[in-house]
Order: sequence, then structure tokens, then C-alpha cells
Amino acid sequence: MSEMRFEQPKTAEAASALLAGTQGLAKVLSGGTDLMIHMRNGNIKPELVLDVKGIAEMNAITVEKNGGYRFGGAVSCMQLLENKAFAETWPGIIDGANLVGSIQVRGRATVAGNLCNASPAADTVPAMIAAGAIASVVGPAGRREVPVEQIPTSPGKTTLAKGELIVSFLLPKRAPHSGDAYLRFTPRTEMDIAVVGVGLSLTLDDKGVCTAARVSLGAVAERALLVPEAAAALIGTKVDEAALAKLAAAASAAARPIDDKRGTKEFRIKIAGVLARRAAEKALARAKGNK
Amino acid sequence: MQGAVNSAVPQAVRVMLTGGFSRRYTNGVREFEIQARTVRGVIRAMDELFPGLGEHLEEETSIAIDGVIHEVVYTQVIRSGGEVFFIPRIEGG
Amino acid sequence: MAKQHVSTVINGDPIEFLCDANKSLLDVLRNDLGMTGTKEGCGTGDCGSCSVTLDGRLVCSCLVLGVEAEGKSVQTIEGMANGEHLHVLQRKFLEHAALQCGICTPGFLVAARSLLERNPDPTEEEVRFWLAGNLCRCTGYNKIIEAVLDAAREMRGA
Amino acid sequence: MLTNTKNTHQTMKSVGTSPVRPDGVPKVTGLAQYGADYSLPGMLWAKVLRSPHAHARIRSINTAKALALPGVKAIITAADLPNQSFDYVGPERVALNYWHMTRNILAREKALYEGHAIAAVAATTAAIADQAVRLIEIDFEVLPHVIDVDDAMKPDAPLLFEDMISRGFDPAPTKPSNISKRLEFKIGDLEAGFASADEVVEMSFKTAAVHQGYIEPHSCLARYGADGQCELWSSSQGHFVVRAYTAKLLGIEIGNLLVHPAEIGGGFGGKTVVYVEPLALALARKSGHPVKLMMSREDTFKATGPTSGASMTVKIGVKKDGTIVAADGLFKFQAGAFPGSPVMNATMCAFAPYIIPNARAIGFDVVSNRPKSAAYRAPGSPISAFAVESVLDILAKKIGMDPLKFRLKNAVKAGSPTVWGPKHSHDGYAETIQALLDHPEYNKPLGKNQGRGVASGFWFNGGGESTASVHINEDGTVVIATGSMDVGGSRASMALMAAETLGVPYESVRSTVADTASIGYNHVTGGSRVTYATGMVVVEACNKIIEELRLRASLMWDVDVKGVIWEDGYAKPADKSVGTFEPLSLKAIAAKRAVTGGPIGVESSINAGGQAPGFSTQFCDVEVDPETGAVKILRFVAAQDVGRAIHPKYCEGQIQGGVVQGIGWALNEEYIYDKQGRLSNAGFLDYRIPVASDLPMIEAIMVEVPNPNHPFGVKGVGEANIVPPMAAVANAIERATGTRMRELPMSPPRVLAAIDAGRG
Repeated sequence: MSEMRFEQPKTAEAASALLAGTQGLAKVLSGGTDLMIHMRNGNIKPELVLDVKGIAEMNAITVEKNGGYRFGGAVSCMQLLENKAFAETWPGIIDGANLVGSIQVRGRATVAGNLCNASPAADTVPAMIAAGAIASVVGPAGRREVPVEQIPTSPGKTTLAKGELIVSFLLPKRAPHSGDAYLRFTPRTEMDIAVVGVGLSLTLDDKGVCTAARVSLGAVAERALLVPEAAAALIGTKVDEAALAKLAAAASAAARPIDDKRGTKEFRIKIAGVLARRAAEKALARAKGNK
Repeated sequence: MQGAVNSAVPQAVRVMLTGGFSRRYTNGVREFEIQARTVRGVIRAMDELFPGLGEHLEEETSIAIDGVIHEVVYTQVIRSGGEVFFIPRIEGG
Repeated sequence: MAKQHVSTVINGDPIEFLCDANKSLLDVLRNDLGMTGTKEGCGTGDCGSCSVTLDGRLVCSCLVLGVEAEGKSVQTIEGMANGEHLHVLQRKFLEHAALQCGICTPGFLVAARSLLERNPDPTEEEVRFWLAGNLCRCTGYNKIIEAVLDAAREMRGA
Repeated sequence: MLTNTKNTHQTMKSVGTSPVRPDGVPKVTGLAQYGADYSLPGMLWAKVLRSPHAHARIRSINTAKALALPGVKAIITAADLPNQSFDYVGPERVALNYWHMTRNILAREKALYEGHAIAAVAATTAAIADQAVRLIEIDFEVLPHVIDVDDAMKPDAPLLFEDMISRGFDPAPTKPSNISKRLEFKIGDLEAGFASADEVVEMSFKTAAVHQGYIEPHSCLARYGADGQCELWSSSQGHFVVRAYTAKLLGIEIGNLLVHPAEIGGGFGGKTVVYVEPLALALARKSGHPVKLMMSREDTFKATGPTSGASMTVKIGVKKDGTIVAADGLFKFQAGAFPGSPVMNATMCAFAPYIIPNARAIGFDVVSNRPKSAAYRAPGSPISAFAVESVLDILAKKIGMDPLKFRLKNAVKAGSPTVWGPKHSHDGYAETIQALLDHPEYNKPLGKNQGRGVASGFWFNGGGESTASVHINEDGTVVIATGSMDVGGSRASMALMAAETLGVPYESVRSTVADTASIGYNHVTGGSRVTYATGMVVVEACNKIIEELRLRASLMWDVDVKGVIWEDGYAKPADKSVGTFEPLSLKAIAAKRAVTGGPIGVESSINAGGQAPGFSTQFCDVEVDPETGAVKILRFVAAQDVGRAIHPKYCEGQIQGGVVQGIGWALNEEYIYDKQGRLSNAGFLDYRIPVASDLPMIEAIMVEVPNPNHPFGVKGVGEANIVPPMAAVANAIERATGTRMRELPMSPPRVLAAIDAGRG
């Protein structure tokens, strides 16, 4: 017999109460593809595991009154991939969701779980940051809205307080001539952890000049970074060669990676620039492509 | 000395060893001319030259008879003037 | 904590079992229900040998809790054939010699079936990316991909 | 020319076809039972406590707390196994030293690598066993460690064995070191050879340790009877060898141990040794219960034999016309914690494909604080080939000769010299080169950042001891049994050779793998020996039973046995003078078996020789991303001399599988150690074997140069294919980027750094 308790609450508030009311370690289980591995290798021994897949609002993908998408914290990557309308609006987020683990892992893994596991190399996080996504958090003190980039702080750590969980994400309404993209570098084409990841979103005016941009780097710091200098390299330009070169330089400059078994510092700094450029080119093509 | 197994006239056979093996057991001598008709005869003849060598040949080597590799099996026949090369036994993955 | 009672459906048959809350579905299938067709190659979701479907969704059963099977439908390799009538994928894997040691074969068959349910006419690249979560060390993947494409053709009646 | 002249290619009905294998249906329906799929009533679950340190003296082990945990039934340490005498038994190349072996499966004086097994617990549930392992207290004296082979050879390196005096030096050294052995093969006059060369290239290379990567971790079930009769169900490449090692390590009679051959989930050489079986059986003995012991994937990486990492220097001299005049190789191999790397194979295979009158190969077997190395598919040959085939590529470019034509000019044939002594006695290498020269895509131009690389490889292939039995059932169907584990479809190829010899349909032959009490001794399934040696003894047994069937027919017709011949599955009168009898089928003869003497069955055994080596030549096209160093395999074509393909699809599968393992070895696979000597990528996420989406289709070309020493011309197929890929990919990268990669794996960071350094 094991000391672990398993609960399946029906509302976010009930979930929050259960989390807050547990002295020992309490973990949320949505996809479980990170949690189960931590449990198996003995890193953590949770007293309570909370399965949130029974909470209606956490399973929904809806379009809000302001025209932006909202999707729940228990929506798996495969569910996002299979929602045609969402995929057409946010191809960059789909790029990231499509690279998490394998088909089997994507059948379970969620964007919320990817974010809260707080690996700096998480594949869905850079594109969510670039998109300007807002997380709706429920906790003992009620609900609050938090920009996604403010959730992870360092490997395995987030700013969520005890008893708080992410219920859903809200994405802004997509302006015309907008495009986003996520690229990562991995030795294998699948089943890999990002050595470097770049999420990038931009909007053009009808003359093709970039009026807005957000650039986020993964796996090159203790958490995913929002890099304003990289965005500044694009805003006001036609995203031409000069702008792309400045973007690449800014991305490399912002990277503060470590040497580890997946890549060296120099390699990550160099690749951050290379991928930032390629992500911008892909986002640009998408921005010009749609109406 | 009758190295031959049966009463028929004995025949000359050339025996070769590798460098490492000869350094360990035949103080570096690598080539021999002995009388034998089968591998059994070769091993007896070599054992008479270097007592105890027969056991090492049987336990530690494979045998190339005129280039064709075999396990050390007594009954293997050797043609007159044939070349018998004792080499390290090969193990695979 | 006492073991938890779980009632679920496995390969179309209603089944009930008791299991600790922290036990994986793979452990339950293999060690409690004696269904050893689903294999463990790594236990961390990196090899796909333990693939099953949960309510039609292809997953690694080593990364699912046994208690999560409550009220759901699980499909494993043991349920792929219809009695002694092999599924067309099983037949094609044999005809194409798409297995050597066979330890990864159950995972590949469950994953390939899930692919063909969604995409009856996949390209070679689509098959390779869908099956990238299943590791094989013996075949080099050639014959597995050929077997899946051949099965897809037959299932489409092409 | 085939000794069995009647089996010319055209007239054969079974050999050369690719039917569904007899053990196929259980494997595609999940019914097949592998090592972890067995259980018995009252079974306990075992867990192993492994060393967290790379090098530490074990002062004491306290199991009191663990034993007190309810549900724990037994705990073993090295004290539960008899110590073994220190001597090298058997063939020098794979000399067994049970003093080492017993210490590798359970540490005694010292823990010699992270993950080294120290104790094992058996309990009523896996969870309790897991908990109990954490309650065992060990008093370690942590010692400095050494991982890299060059570091381990330094005079001041930490010593794994304070009394190890290197073998193979003359005179023997006085000081102990980590060098277990030096060996050397030499022919001709090196100085004269190099002096006569127009071009000489000397270069050093390093490779990393890589694991066989079989998807099934080691696992077994053990039962120790009150009467001393024991049983094991284990997934291995040779249940007879498992029986011999386990009996010796536990100090019991071989006859008291029965090993059932579970299906094996891949081995590639790594399952020709024992890890879990002796521990499970010792726990079963101590607890009185059956015990199931399974390794995790992490255990498998940390504590089972990878092949060696190596540090090598190769120097080759050629004339302008492409003739190789001299070659010199130094090969320093990591053996892991105990002596026994495949360095001797490496020195023998390094230059084996080429006629080189003046050649020398020196090998060092060096211990360091890593898991003991075990065989991995043509053990040693892929490593030395990476160095030799890279240097040959540089030379071919220097003298402006096509790399295939350059190899063809120096290709060995029957009668060519070898560095280890006897002359080659078989052809087959030149034919693999010609197959690629004739390939339509070999001269296809390539695009930007693309390159084509070529390489060749050699492997001895094996013979050795095998036993087979053949029985005719009452209805005339046939059962054959051998003791050779079936990893890649050997049941099918045995049935094909039996059906062909007996002249009956493949479907009427049931092909099985028998346990250690039901068939005579069989050596391991390895060394690419089974289709050759076990196939040979199956054919011999079939020929023996044909004699018996002719005898039975002669009794039925009451004629002299000389008057009966066997043809296409029937006994027939030799000619009219014998009588006008209807041909007798197996079914007809079996029906009269009682009155003609009883059941019809034979068993044959053999110590097979006369095997022919395997040659493979391959080319691959790659594209290198100059901005990231990523290498994409565009095309891979591998030709291999297979002698005669018995089951063409499985024969092809061996080539495709070996090539892909070679690609993984070339591009991404390596053991990565942290500063404390701990393995930091002990899992399939960060130990990257190739996935389906990384690869194109691998084109396998089966070249058939039959081996006259085998009834069907068979040559071993399993291993030669993994030898060329690393050099073929390295040579392709050089053509694509102008940079010569000298270290494996050629991962993107290394390729990018080399490109940037090249651009200077």
C-alpha cells in the first residue's frame, strides 16, 4: 500500500482547496508525463495527486468575447493540434505543441503542465510567451491573471503559491498580417529536449512594416526569456536582412546558457542567433500568408 | 618418433604460432616442421616438444588449416605438407 | 492509504481491479492483470514499447496512473486481433519481416493502428514522424514503415 | 560450387524464400514471453543496491534495518557467493576470469563503477524491495577515479587493482598499472614499407563508449528447489552459457540447473554474459521462494557492458598508383572495470580487407571506472575501422583516386596475407565494392553542403558448437529443435534448411528452441554463427534421418536399403530392378513406424569450422547544415557478401539494422560522465539512438559469393554491416564541409566547432 492519496475534483475552486489543505507535497496531475517520471525516480513522493481532467472549464477550447482564444489547463497538446481553427490562428504555438516528446507523450502532456514543470527547455513556453498569453490562476485568495513569462522562475520552480493552479490561458485577439513560429534545435528530429528554442510573433501593417513583435528564447537561461532587444530589432523594419542580422545578434547576446550534456555554452549562444533568424523568416512568411 | 596416428608412413606438416602465443609458451619460436596426419597428431607432437603446450593449444586457440579456420577438433585431417596455423579463438557479439 | 477500486474496460471487456494510487497502468496490466503483451523498455515514456490507447488516445501506459483508467476504455495489443483473425497490420508485419526480436512490436502495432484510424493514406514521412516515439534497435525501421504503408493500402482497398 | 550439388539455385523450393516465421504470431499478438513475462506462485520481487560512487572501497555493509522491514525475505551480498580463483580460462581473446566475473555481478573489496551492484533484496512486493534497498547502510571509502582511457594509462592514474601487472610485455613491468594487456600482430618490414611510400598519412582518433541499446532490459525468474534442482527463465543470447556461468558463480553442479530460453528482446552481444541470473538464483536459494529480478533502463545503461571507447593512431603509406605499401595502428581500448575489451578483434580486423605486405597492429586493454565492456556486434571491428577507413579516404583524395577504386585495387582475395598469420581463404570483398561501383546513384552529383562517403568493413563470422534434433511426428510432420536462441528469425531459417534437405514443404516443419535439458550443448547466438553452424548441424541431422527413413522404407518393401533412394520428400526404388513400388511419403513411413522399429528421431552435434568472413562496403550521402552542424542522412546504400541468403528478408533486416546502429554510433550515441564519474545520460532521452524520423530507407544489397564449406553456401550476416557506417558518415561529412572529424560521436556542436575552426 502507498501513502499517496488520489483525488479527482470537479471544480477549480475545489482543487485549490484540496491543494491548500494538504500539509505534505501536493501535485496537480493533468498529463502526468513529467510528474510520473519525477515520482518513478524517487525525486518526489507526493502525499496528494490531484487529477484535474474532470474539471469542465479546464478542458475547454473557446473564443472569448474579445475574439481571443481561451484553452484550459487540462487540454492536451494533441487536442490543441486537432483544433483546426486554433492551429490556423496560432501556428507557432502549434509548432511547440507538436514537438513535445512523442505522439504518445503529446496525447497526455498539457501546455499548463509544460509551463509548471518549469524546465527552461519546455517546447510550448517560448511561443506562448511570444504570443503574449495570460494565465488564469485560481488559488485560496481567488482568481488572478498572470502573463505566462512570469510563471517559471528557475528549473522546477514557479511563482505559483501553495494551493494555486493554472485553470486556463487567454490569448489576445490576432491582428491581421500576424504570424508566429517556434523553432528548436535538437540532435534528433523527434523525442528530444531543446538544446535551444525560439518563439517569435510579429505583426505587419498593410505596407509590410513590422509594427509589433515579441521574441522568447528557451533553454538558454534558468527559464524561458522574453527578449525586448530582439523584438526591437524587427519593429519598424520590413524584417529585411539587416533587421534579421540585428535580431540574431540580440538573441545571442541575451542567451546566458550553461554547459550540459545536451550542448555547450558557445554552441547555444551561436544557435540562438541562427534559430531566431529562421523563426523570424517563418513567422514573416506566415504573416504575409494570411489576410 | 612415430607422430602418426596409424601405422602408415608419417607425413611432414608445417605448424605456425602467433607472436604473442609463441612468446608465452615456446620462447618466441613461431614455426615448426612436425610429423602428423590429424590435429590429434599435431597436438601430441607439439606437446612432446613443449610439455603442457597441448592443453593450451586445445583451450586457447582456433586452427587455420591451409587458411580455412576450424575449431581445434582432434579428428580434423591434414594433407601432406599442409600448413596449420594456431590463432586466437574468435568471439562475436 | 488503502488500495483504490478501479472499474474500467480493457479490449472491450469490463474489468475491475484494486491498485495503489501511485502504481502505473503498465504495472497494473503486466503484474496485476497478467497481460504481459504490453512491454516495458524504459519506464520514462522514451521508448513507446508500452503504448496503449486510452479512450482512443495513443499514450505510454508507463506514464499513466492505474487509477486514471477508472471509467475509461483501454486498448492493448492483446485486443488487436479478432480472436485468431489477425488485424491486417499484424499480418503485414509478419509478411514484411517487420520484426526481429519483437519486443517493440506490440508498441509499434498499437501506435500504427492509431495512426491509420486518423490518417488512412499517410506518406512515408508522416508514418516515420508518427512512429518516432517507438524505438526499435533491430530493424533500422525500413520494414516497419513498409509494412504500415502496405497495410494502409489494403485497408483503403487501394 | 556447392558441396551439395543437387541444391543449385534454381531447383530450391524453400531456401531463398521469405516465409512468415514460425514464432511470428505470438510476437505480433503479445503472447510471446520475454524475460520479464514469467511469474510463479509465491514469487518475490528483487531490487539491487548499486554503488553511487565511481570508485570506493567497501569497508562494511549493514543490512539489519533492511532485513527488519516487514515483507523482506532475503538479502544477499558478495559473501553469499563463493570466491573464485584468479586465472584466465579458455581462449586468450575472450579469456574468462571468474575472479573478475563474480566481482562484476556483486562487488567484493571495491565498488569499481557507478551502478556497480553491491547487494540485492527479495521482498513480497517491488515497493517493499525498493524501500528495503534504501535502508541498507554501506561504509564507503571513496577513492579517486579515472574514466578516459588515455588518463587511465598515465603513471599517476588511480589504480583499480593495486596488484595488476600488465601482460604481454617482455620483460614484465614491475609496477602495477591499469593496463591489463598489450598485444601485437606484425608482418613484413614497416620501415622499408613506409620508405617506399609516395604519400603517408598519420592521424589520431577517439571514440566514445556506446551501448548495444537493446529495448528489453535484462530480466529473469529464478527457482531454487529444496532438492537443489534449480530453474531459470531468462532472456539471453545463450541459455547454455547462462547455465554454465550461473552454476559456476553459485558453486552448484551444471546438471542441477535447468535454463528455459525466454524470448530475447535484442542482445547484439550484450546478452552473452550474466548480470541478473546469479543474483536472482542466490536470492531464491536464501529465501526459499521463486524470485523475479528485472533491471531498469537506468541500471542497463549504468551496469551492463557497453563496447569500449578508444584512443587510436593509424598511419598508412601508399604509392601514387594507389598500392598500399605499409600500415601501422595503435589501438588503446577501455575495458571498463575489469579486463576484457575487444581490442584483439580490433587489431586483427583493422587492416583485414586490404593486401598490405608490411603491417603492424598494437593493442592495449585498459581498465577504468566504467561498467565492464561486453561484446557489441563485430566487437572492436567498427572502432578500428573508423580510424583506418578515415585515413584511407584522406589518402584516396590525396592521390586523386575514386575511394571505391582505391579499395578495389587493394582488396584481399583468397590467398591474401593477414596481419594475424593465416592467409585469407575466401573471396567476397571485391564483389561488394563492385556492387557499389555498378550502383546507379554512386556517381549522381550532389548539391550544396552535401557529400558522399565510402567505407568497408570485415568480420570473422563464427563456427563452434551446436546441437540439433529432428523428429518425424506420427502424421509425417517434422519437429526440429536446436539450442540456439532466436533473436532475428533463426527458427525460420532452420526450418527452411530442414525443409529443403528433407524435400518437404516449409509449413510441415515446426522449428523450436529447446531448454538446456531437452537438447545438447549450444554455444551462444552471436558471432554471426547460428545460420552457419546450427544450420549445418540441422542439415546433418536431416541427412541422418533420411538414412533412417530409407531403412524404414526398405523394411516396408522388404528390399536391401541400397535399393532405396530419397528424392523430393519421398522414398523411391533406386531403379526398376528393385521393384515397382509407389513412392513412400513421410506420412506413409511414419504410419508404419511401430512395426519398422519405433519412433523416428535423431540428434546431431557439431563443432563447426570452415566459416567464411563477412565483408561489407557502403556509401552514404549526407547534408550538413553549416549554421548548426546538424548532419542529415540523405541516402545509405550497404552491400554485404552473405554467401547465400537463406531467408532474404531477414538477411536484409540484419544489414538495415546494423547500418542504423552504426549511424547512431556515428552521430549521437555516447556515454557522458560528470566530474564525479557518474553517468549523466542513463536513459533513452539523452542516450540518443536513431528514431524512425531521423532516417531514410536503408538500401541493402545482398552479394552472394557462396561458402563451399556450408551445404547451402551460408556466410554469417549479422555483424559485418555495423563496421563501415561511422567512417562512411565521417568521410561524407568531409566531402560536404572539408572538415575531417576525428572524434565520435559527430554531434552537431562538434561538427559546427570543426567547421568554424576550418573557416579559421
